[in-house]
Amino acid sequence: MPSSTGHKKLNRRKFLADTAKTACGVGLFGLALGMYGKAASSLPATAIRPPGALAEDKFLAACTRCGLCVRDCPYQILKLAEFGNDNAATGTPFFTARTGPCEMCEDIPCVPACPTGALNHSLIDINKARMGLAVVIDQETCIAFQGLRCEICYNVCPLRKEALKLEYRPNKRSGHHALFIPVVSSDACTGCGLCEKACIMEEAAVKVLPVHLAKGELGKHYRLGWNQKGKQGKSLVTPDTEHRFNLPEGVEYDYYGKGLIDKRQTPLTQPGPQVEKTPFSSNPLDTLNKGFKEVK
Amino acid sequence: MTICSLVVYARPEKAPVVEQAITAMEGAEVHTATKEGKLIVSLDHPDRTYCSETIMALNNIDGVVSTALVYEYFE
Amino acid sequence: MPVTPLNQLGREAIAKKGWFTAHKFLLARRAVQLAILGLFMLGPIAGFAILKGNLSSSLFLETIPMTDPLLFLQMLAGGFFGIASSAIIGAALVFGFYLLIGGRVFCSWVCPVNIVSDTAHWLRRRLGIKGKTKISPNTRYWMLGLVLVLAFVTGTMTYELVNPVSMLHRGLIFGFGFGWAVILGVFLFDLFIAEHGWCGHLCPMGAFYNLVGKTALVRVHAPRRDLCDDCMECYEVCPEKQVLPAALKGAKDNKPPIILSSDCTNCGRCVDICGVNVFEFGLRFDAKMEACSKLDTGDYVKNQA
Amino acid sequence: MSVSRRDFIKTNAIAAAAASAGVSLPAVSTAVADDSGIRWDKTACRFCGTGCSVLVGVKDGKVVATQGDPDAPVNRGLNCIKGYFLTKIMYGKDRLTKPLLRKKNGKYAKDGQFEEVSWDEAFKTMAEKWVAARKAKGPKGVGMFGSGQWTIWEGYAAQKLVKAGFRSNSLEPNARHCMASAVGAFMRAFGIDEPMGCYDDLEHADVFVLWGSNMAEMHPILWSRMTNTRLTKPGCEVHVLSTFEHRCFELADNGIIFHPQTDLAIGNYIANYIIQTKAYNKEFIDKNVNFKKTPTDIGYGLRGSDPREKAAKNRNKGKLSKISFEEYAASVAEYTVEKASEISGVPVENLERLAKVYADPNKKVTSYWTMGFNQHTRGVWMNGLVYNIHLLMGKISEPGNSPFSLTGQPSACGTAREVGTFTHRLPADYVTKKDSHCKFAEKIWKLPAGTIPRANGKSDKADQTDISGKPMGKTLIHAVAMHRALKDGKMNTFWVMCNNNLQAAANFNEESLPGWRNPDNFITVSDPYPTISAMGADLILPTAMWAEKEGAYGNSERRTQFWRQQVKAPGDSHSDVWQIMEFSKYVKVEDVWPEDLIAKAPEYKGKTLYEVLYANGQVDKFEKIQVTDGSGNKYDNDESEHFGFYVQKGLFEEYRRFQWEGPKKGHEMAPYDDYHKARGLRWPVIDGKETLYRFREGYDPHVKKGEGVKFYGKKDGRANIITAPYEPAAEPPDAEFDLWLSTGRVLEHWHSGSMTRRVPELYRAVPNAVVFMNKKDAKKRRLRNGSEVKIITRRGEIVSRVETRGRNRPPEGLVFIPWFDAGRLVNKLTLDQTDPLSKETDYKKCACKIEKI
Repeated sequence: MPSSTGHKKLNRRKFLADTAKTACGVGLFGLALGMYGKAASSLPATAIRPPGALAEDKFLAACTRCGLCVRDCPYQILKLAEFGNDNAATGTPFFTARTGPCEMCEDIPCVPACPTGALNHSLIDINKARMGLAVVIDQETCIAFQGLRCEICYNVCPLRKEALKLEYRPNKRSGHHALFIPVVSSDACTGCGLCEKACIMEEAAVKVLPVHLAKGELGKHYRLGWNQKGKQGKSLVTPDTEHRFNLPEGVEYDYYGKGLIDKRQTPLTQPGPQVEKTPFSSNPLDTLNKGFKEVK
Repeated sequence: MTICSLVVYARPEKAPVVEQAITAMEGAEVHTATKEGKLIVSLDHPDRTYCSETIMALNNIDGVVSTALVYEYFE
Repeated sequence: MPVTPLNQLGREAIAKKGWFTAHKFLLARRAVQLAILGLFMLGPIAGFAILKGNLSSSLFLETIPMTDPLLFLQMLAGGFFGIASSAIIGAALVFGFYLLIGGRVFCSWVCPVNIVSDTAHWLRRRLGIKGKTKISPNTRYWMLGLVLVLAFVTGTMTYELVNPVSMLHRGLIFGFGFGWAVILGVFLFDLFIAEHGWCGHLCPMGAFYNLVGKTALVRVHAPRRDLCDDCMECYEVCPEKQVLPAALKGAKDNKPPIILSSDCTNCGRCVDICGVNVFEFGLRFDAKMEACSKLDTGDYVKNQA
Repeated sequence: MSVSRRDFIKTNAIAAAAASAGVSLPAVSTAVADDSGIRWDKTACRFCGTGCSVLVGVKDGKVVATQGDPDAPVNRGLNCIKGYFLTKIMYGKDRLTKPLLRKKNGKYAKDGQFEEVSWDEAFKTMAEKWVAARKAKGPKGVGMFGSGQWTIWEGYAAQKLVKAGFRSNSLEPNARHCMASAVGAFMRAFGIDEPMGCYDDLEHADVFVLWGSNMAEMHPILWSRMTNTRLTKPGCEVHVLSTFEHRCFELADNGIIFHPQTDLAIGNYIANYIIQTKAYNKEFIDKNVNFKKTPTDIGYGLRGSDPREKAAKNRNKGKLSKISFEEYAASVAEYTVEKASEISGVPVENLERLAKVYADPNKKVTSYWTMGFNQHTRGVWMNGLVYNIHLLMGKISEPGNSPFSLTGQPSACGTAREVGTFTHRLPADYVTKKDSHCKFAEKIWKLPAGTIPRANGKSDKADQTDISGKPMGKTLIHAVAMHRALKDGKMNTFWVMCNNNLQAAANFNEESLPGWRNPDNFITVSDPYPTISAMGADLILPTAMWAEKEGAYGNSERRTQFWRQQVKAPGDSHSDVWQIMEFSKYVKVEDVWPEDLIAKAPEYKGKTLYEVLYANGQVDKFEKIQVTDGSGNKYDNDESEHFGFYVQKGLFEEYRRFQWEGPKKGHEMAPYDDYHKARGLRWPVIDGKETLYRFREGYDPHVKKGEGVKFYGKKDGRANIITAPYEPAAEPPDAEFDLWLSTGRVLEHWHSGSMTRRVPELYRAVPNAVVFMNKKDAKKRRLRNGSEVKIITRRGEIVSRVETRGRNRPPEGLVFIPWFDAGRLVNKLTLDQTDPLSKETDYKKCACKIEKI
C-alpha cells in the first residue's frame, strides 16, 4: 500500500526501532561477508596471479575483477575465479601452471590492459615478473636426480641457465655416468609455470608455488632398475654368461667394474718427437761446440 | 588342488635314474638331489586320490629306499 | 485502492497509443541493457572488441576507459592509492555521466540485475503474492556504508565477492561457477520476501547512484498532471512509488510537475503506462505547465478533475 | 585360485621337505617376479644408436613396465627420456591392425579410399604389381626402402628377397640418409666398415672433440658418461664444433661455431698444423699409412640437369691415386690458421687450442661425430679428414685414442651396414660391384651363377640376361635417385618398411610427393602407425613393433644385442620378416628369372621365391622350439609358429656364413644362442672372445703377434690418408634467401615422431617444431619470441613459431628446425643435395627466408 499523501506523523520510537533493526541486519550481513572475505583472501597454491600482480592483499584491493587482462592474453590462459568453483577471490584473474602456464610474452599485453594498476604497470621486462617460484620439490622422484637423461623442464624454460640451471654430478651409483640435476635459482625464476606444464612425471615434480611444497609421483609404467635389483638381492634376469675378451698380456678387463686395467709399465703414448721443455740440450758440450753461426 | 612334498631316499648310484622316473610322472617335480641320494620331490595335482597313488608308486621305483611325506595340502 | 489485475494493466494505454508506443521505454531499456551485455560478449567470439571487460571496468573502442565509481571508492577505502590513470579517468567519466543523466539510470538502463528483479516483480504480481516489506528502503544506505567500511577494515573489496550485479555480468561474459546461486537468491528474495526487495531496499550500488543522481538533469515531468484520472496504473508499475505524488498531486502545494526525488530511476514505465500521457522526459529546469493540452483527438480532453 | 597363492603353497611344501631332509635348496628358481607377478626379460632400446639395454616387464600379455638394465655396462640401469617411455610407444590409440588398400568400388584404385583387406588380397595385388614392374622396367623398376631400425634378420630376409629373388639392387635403407658417408670413408680409409674403438674410450680419453654431433641430446647416455669423465678426470677437456650452439656447449671447454661447410677448412688446418709442427708420428705413418689424392669439384648429387652438376669438373668421381707424404703436406699447406679462421669465421685462438690438443702426443684424444659430418655434401671427405688427423698422430685403435663415428639409428650398423642392405653392398662388406663377391654370395645362397645383379650388369664380362628381355645394365640406384625414379615413372613399385621416408626424404614437394602419388606407381608402406608415409601409400601393411617380435640390433660399438618376443602384436599385424617371407610365396621363379637362369637350376623350376630363398635347407634348418630364458620363462615366436621352423636362427646362421667362409676377415660373430645369454657381444667374436679395439695386436685376434697395428681391411695392411680440400656448399644464402637452414632432432622425440608424439607426456613437453632463431635476426625482421612465421625456400614453405630463447641458440644468419613434426614438414624446404660419393642427403644447410604472418 503506497503511503498516503500526507506525511505519517514520524513516530520517534518507530524510527529508532527501524534504524536499529536495519543496522543490526546489515551488521550481521557485514560480519558474515567479512569472514568470507578473510577466507577468500589467502590465495590457494595452484592459482597464480598474472605477471606484475601486486602482493595478494594489495591486489584484492586494486583488482576490479573486470577481465580486461583475460581478454588481452594472446594465449587465453587467464581465467576469472568463479564463485564457488575456484577458491581464489571471486572474479580475480589467475592461471594454473600445470594446464595453462604464462607464455612470457616479451611485450606483456596483459599488464597495460589492467585499468587500475592491480597489475603493476611499471613491469616492462617480463623476466622481472615474479608470479611465483618454481621449486624442484620432489627430488626423490624427479628422474633427472636418478641419472636418467630428461632435463625437459630445463629445455623448455624461457630463462634457461638463469632461472633453471643444470648441475652436473658424477653418478656414483653407476660409476661412469653423470647426473644432470635441474636447479632453480629463485632470483631469476618468474614462476611462469612452463616447466611445470612440460614436466613428464604423472604429478609435476617441479611446481610453481607461492608458498608450500608439493609431492611428485613416479610413472607406474617404469621401475628403477637398480632398486629392483637391490630389493631382489640379485638381478631380475639371469646374469650374463661370463664375458671373455682378447686382451694383450698385462691388461685385464673388469667387465662390470673399472673396465680395462693396464698393468703394463710402458705408458701407452707413442715415441713421437718429445717436445723439449728447455731450449738447451742436456749435454753441455753440444751447446758449447755449436759455435756462433747457428745462434740465430 | 592337492600339493604335497616328500623326501625320497634313493641309493646314491641310482639317484639319477630315480630322478628321471619321478620327473616323468605327471605333476611331480624333483627340486634337489644330494650326493647321498636324498631327493626333495613336490607333487601338485588337482585330484587327491591321484596323489596318494603316486606316493605309493614312488616307493616301488627301482632304487628307492624309502619315501617320507612331509607336507600335504588339499582343497 | 483497487489493484488492477495484471492482464488489464496498461490496456488503456495500449488501446490509445498502440502496443509499441505503450512499451517504448521498456523496450528501449531492455535493448540498452542487452546491447551492453552483447557488446561485452561479442569481443572474444567475433574477434574484434568494441567493448572489452565488464561493468566493473571496461575499455570502449580500445581507447575510452570506464570504471565503476563505487569500486573506485572501495579501492580508496581499502588503502590502495597507486591507482593507475585509466581507472581514474574511467571512474570520473562514469561518475560525470551519471551525474548528468541521472544516477539511478544505471539501475534501470544498464544493470543486468534489473531484468532479474523486474521478472521477479512481474511473477510476484502474476502469482498474486502479497506481503508488506518489513525492510526499510533506507537499508541500502546502511549497506553502502557497510561496503565502504568493510573495504576499509579488510583492505580488500570484500563486497565484490558477493555483489550480484558484477557477478551476473561477469558470469555471463566470463563464466558463472556457482555465481548463479547468488542471482537466484536475489530473484527469490524479490519474488517471495520483499517486493522490489533488492533494488528497492538493499542494493548499495543503487544507494550510491541515488546519491550521485541528486542533481540529475534528465527528469520525468508530469506536465499534463491535470489530465490524471487516478487510474493508479503508474503507481502499480513504478518501482519507487514514493516519487510520484510530489509531481502528480503536487499542484495544490504548488510543487513543480517534476519527479525530483533521486530515487527515480528514469525507467520511463510511468510514461509508457499512462493512458492520458501525463508524463514525459525532460530536463530538470523547464517546469512549464501544459494544462489540458490538446492532443490530436478530442477524446483526450476531460473535464477538469 | 590365483597363481601366486598356488606358488606360495608349493614353495612352502618344498621348503618344508628340504628342511626336514637337512638339504639346502638352490634359490627357488620359479620365475623371479617382483611384487606384482611381472615377467622380466632383457631387450635393446628401440631408439638411438647408443644401444642401452632395457628390461621389459610383461604381465597378462601386455608390456606393463620397463627399467634400465642394471647389469648392462653401456647404461647400468639408466635410460633417457625416450627410453623411460618405451612401455607407451606400442599402445598408441590409432595402432594399425589390418592391411589397408586404396580401392574404388571393390578394386584397387590409385585415387581410391583405404579399405581393410586380407593379407592374401594385399599380397596378391602387390605381387601382380611387382612382377609387372620388374618385367616392364628391369631391375630398377622395383624398389624397397628398408631401415636402420630393422632387426638383423629382417634386413637379411629383405636382402635375399630383392637381390636374389627379384634380381634387383634397388634395395636401400634409410641409413643412406644417416651413415652412408661414414661407410664410404671407412671403406676408402680402412677397407672395412665400422669403428675400431668402443665405448670404453669414454672413460680412457683425456680429450673429447665433438664434430657436428649434439651428443647431449642424440646419444644421451654416452654424453652422461663423457660428462662424468670430464668431471672426475683432471685435465680432461671437451671441444665442441657445430654450426649453432646446442646443449653440448654447456660442457664445452672450447666451443666453436663455424659457418656451414667450413668444417672442411678446419680439418685441413689441423692436419697442416700437425705437419708444420712436426708433431706427427713418423714411425706409425711409415709403417701403417698410405697417402692418396681424390678428384675434386665432384658436384652435389643433384639431378644431372642442374647447372651446378653441369659445372662440376669431376662429377661423382672418387678414384684415389697414390701421392707422397710431401704432396699431401703441400695439399694442406694453404690452410694456415688465418685462412681457416677467415673461411670458417672461428677465432684463431679457438682453432689453435683445438689443433694443439690433437698434436700433443701425451693427450689421448677421442673424436665423435654424427650427422654434422655424414649429412654433408662432402661427408666422405669430412669423415676422412678426422681419420687423417688421427692417423698422422697414430692416435687410433687403443683405449682413449679413437676416431669414433657415432651411429644414429639402433641398427644402422647391425642391419643396414653389416647385413649390407645398400644398393651397392652384400653382407659382411662384400659389394655387388665385384663379380667374385657376387659369386661367393650365390654359392652361400645356393643360387645359379649370375643370379645376383652385378653393379654394371656384367658377369664374367658377359651381360647378365634379364626377365625384361633387355640386358641387366647398370643396377645401382641410391635412395634420393629412387624418389627421382618414382617421379619420372622409371620405378613403379616401392616397398617402404620400418621408416617414414615420405616425411624424412628431402625436397618433399618436387620429388617425394609427386613420385609417391604418380598414378602408375604402387607404393606399399609397412608401419604400426598411420604416418605421413602411410597417408601417401597405396597399400599399408600393419607391422609388429620392437618387443612384439624376436629381434636383434647392432649399436655403434659393434655390440649385437638379441631379445625374445615379449608380447603378441595387436590385430593382424605381423613382423617385417613375416611379411617379407610371406610375400615371397606369391612370386614364382618364372615371374622374375629369365629362362636361361632357371635352366641352370632346374630344381627351382615352378618353385616360389619362398622355396628358393627361405625353404632352402639352410634358413629352415633349425626346427621350431619353445623359446625359454635362463629362469625357465616361456616366450612366443610367431614367425616360427607360422613358418614351422626357427626362422630367426636360420636366417642368422646362414648370414654368419658370409663372415666366416669368405675371403674377407674381421666381421665374425658368435653363434645365435650365445646372444640370447648376454647383453650383447662386440664383434669380431672369435672362439667366444669379444674384440674391444680392432687392428691392434693383443686386442684384435686378426692381428698377429709382433704386428702392432695392422689395417687388415686393406691388402697391404695400411690405412689411407686422403686429401679433402674445402669446397663451398651447394646453396649458400643470397640476397633473397638470406638465412642458412639446418634441420635435425631434439632429445624428446625420435625421428618423425610417429612413436614419441603418441606418448602424451612427450607431446605435452615438446608439441611442435619451432624455428630456433638468433635474437638479432628476429629483431631485424620485427619478429619476437613466439611470433608466427612462414619459412620459405626455393622449393616450398611451412608455418611455424619463432623461438629465440630455446635450447639451441643459432648464430646470426642461421636457423634450425627439428623435423619430428608431422604438421610442419620441414623437408618441404630442404634441397635433395647429396655427397656425390656416398649419396647421403645433406639436410644441414640450404638457403631460406623467414616472413612474419
